[in-house]
Formats: sequence, structure tokens, C-alpha cells
Amino acid sequence: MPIEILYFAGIREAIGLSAETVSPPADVVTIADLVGWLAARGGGHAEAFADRARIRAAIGSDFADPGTPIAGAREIALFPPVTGG
Amino acid sequence: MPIEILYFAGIREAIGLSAETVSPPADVVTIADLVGWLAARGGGHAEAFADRARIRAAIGSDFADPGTPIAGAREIALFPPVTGG
Amino acid sequence: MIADIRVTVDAADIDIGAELARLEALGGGGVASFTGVVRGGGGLTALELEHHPGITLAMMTRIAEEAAARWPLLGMTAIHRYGRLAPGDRIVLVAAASPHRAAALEATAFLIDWLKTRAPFWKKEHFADGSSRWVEARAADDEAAARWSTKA
Amino acid sequence: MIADIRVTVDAADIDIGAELARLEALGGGGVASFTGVVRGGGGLTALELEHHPGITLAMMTRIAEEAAARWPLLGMTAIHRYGRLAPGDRIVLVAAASPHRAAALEATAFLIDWLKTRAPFWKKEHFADGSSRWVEARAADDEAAARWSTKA
Repeated sequence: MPIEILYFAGIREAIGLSAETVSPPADVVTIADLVGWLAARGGGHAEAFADRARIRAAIGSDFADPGTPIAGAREIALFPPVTGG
Repeated sequence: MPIEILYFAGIREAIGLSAETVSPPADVVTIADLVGWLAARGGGHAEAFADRARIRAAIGSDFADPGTPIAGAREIALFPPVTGG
Repeated sequence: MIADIRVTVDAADIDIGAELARLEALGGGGVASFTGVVRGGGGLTALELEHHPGITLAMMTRIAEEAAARWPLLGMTAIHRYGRLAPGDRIVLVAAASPHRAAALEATAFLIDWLKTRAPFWKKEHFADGSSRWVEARAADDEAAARWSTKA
Repeated sequence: MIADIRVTVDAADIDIGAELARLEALGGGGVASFTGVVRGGGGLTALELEHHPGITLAMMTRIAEEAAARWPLLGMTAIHRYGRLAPGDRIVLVAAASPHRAAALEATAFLIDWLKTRAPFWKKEHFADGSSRWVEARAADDEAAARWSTKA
């Protein structure tokens, strides 16, 4: 099933998109797998995800850890650490 | 020298005046003397000052104790304990 | 830091938006405020506030200056109303501007606590049955008053 | 006490007077508030705020409900702006209505502390020389983020 990926802040700028729809292969099981798969595209994606320690994620409206399975997710957000308002 | 006396709250209501000008005799030396001299007039004044423990005073813009001398005062306020805003 | 202090005792209503905008314009990071409203209930129809213009304003100013000495404030506002107020009416506004949000909030708490318990006001409650009564000083306030009355 | 909670993330300016009047009308004794303003200095010309509509609003609502569970509040308002703001512009309003002034002030402090340090926003600073940079998460925020990222 296709997944809508949302990008924020510096990650959005590096990739040049605020959202895209992707259909990852079956061996992309977790958030960490998804980030690795996206980074492998090279270019802006590789740059955006170069420092994995600074990637945060959410599935729908809930924050998600790198190990969280993405099965069934319709919308996944990837972003740098939040800085407060 | 005549002194302007200001009355507030329940004391003002008992006396029926918000201010009056008085010229106390020379043996009225302190705030306590002044209150006693005013109370001796009877009527509303006696009623207003019946409970001396509940009388507070100020000379000009400064709170004053019962023992404070009134010499030189131009304006003295007499009122019940303040209740906050 | 020299705080811009505005202290007023007025019969008119308080324009909260305008008062806070004045403090926002001082360039600090934030403005804290507390607005007090006359509470109804118990058949209360009006609250009448009396003050001693000289003493009340002088003491409010002194306490605001004390707050400005204790916290790094850019400005402080304390406005208290007097006269006859109805339930729901604004009665008091305290506000403080500071680069530090904790300072603004703490200075506001400090000033409203003093105003609500020890400021020189007298309050009379009017009720629906036509009766009225002066609010008695609470024990804590009597003690506060006792402190100055035993200094002699 | 069921608190009337209003949480908004909006590009428009905040009408402080109208927002506080809504809380005053709930019948409590008082309304505390904190208004944050964009600070200038260092050549800053604009602050750009980005948020995740779903997450930001959901988390702000959750924290406001937590405040309402901890303090006896009649109402609470949290409004945060996003988009491009200039120094001096309002950026956030937190306000709480309560019969108890300490509760209103403490709930306001609680919510603004969370909003300023841990709320899901990203900030970009624009400078007079044409440069810009994303504000880095502070150590405390990294630790806060680490807490949720190591729960797995």
C-alpha cells in the first residue's frame, strides 16, 4: 500500500519536497528501514538523512521510534528534533 | 493648626461624613488621643470608634500607630483594617 | 534594567488588550498577566470598593517597585478599580514584561497576592435582598495590620 | 470542574483582549496569561515557524488537558502562531481561568514552559545579511526527544 511521507524543516528543504507518496518493498519493515531505503536514493534524500541520530518520526499523529513497524501506516512524518515554540 | 480628618468605609458611614476639619486642644498629642477626643463627641463618632482595636490610621500617605504624635499633621485618615482588593 | 511602571486606581473599566500591548511593545520576550473578576453567588448583586487615593496609590507603587527590584522586568502594570462593580466585572489587572518568562510570571503572582490580601481597599457587598455588609479583614490581614500597629 | 479548552495553531495574529474576555466570561475569580513576543537583536529580521498540523495540535491539546487535570481550571487557551513573524510580533498566548489565582498562574507557567521547550515546532531565523539558519534543538530538548525515541 502506498504511504504518504511528510518532510519538515531542514529535511524538507534538503529533499525539496514537503510530501511524497512512496511504495517501499516488503523488506522495509521499520521506520529505520524506511529512512535507509529513502536515503539510498542519493541526492537530497541522502543529504537529508545523513545524520540518522537527528531524524525523528511520527506515524499519523503519534511519535514513533526507529524500530516501530510501518505496516498499515498511511502517513509518516520525518523531521529533525523539535525546538519548541 | 486645623487638621483635615478623612474617614473611610464603616467609620465614614457611622459618622456620616467622609471628611471634616478639626482643631483639637493641646493635650491631644497622639493618634490615640485624637481618636479618644473624637469619640467623646458621642453619636456617630462614639459608635465609629467604639472598638479601638479595629481603628487604623494614616498621617498623609503613611500608616501611623496609635502612639504616633500628630503634631504638624495636615491630613489624618481613620479607617477599619484594610481587606485587600 | 529600569522597569517602566504604571500604577492606577480608577473607576473605569480596564482595557486589557491595550494595557498588555503597551507592555509587549517594551521589547521583552513575554508578558504575564492576571485579571481579577468580581465573583457572583450568594445573592451578591454588587461589590463596592473604597480606597484612600494617596495611600492606596503610594503603596501599590511601592510594591510594584519592589517587584521590579526583585525580578528583571522591563515593565509592570497594576490597575485596580474602585466604586460599584457587578459580578463578572473586571476588578484588577496585574501584568509584567520581562525577557524571562519565569520572572514575568513570578512578579505577577507576587503583586496580585499582595493586592488581593494586603492592599488598602475596603469592600462592601450588596445583596439581592437589599442588605449589605462591609467585608471583614481576614486574620492574616489583621496580623499584617498588627505588624505596623505595634511598631511604636 | 470540566475545563473549557481552546487550542489553536494559526498564522493570524492573536487578539489578546478577545481571548482573555472569553475566559473571564467563564465566571471564575481570575484569568492568568502569558504572551510571547518574537525578540529581535543580532540582526534578526524574521522568525519562520513550521509545524506538523496533526501532531502539534494533538500534543498541545493533550498538555492542556493534563494542566486541567492537575489544577482546578474553568478554562484554558493555548494559541501558537506559525509562518513568518517579525521581531515584536506575538508568537504565543497561554491563558487559564480559575476560581483560584495560584491555580491559574501555575497552569499558565506549566503550559508555556512546555510550549517554549518541547512543543513540536521548528524555527528558522532570517538575518539582515540575507542568511538564515534552522534553530538547533537544545540539549534539554534532545534529552526529551531521546526519552520517546528509546521507549522501543
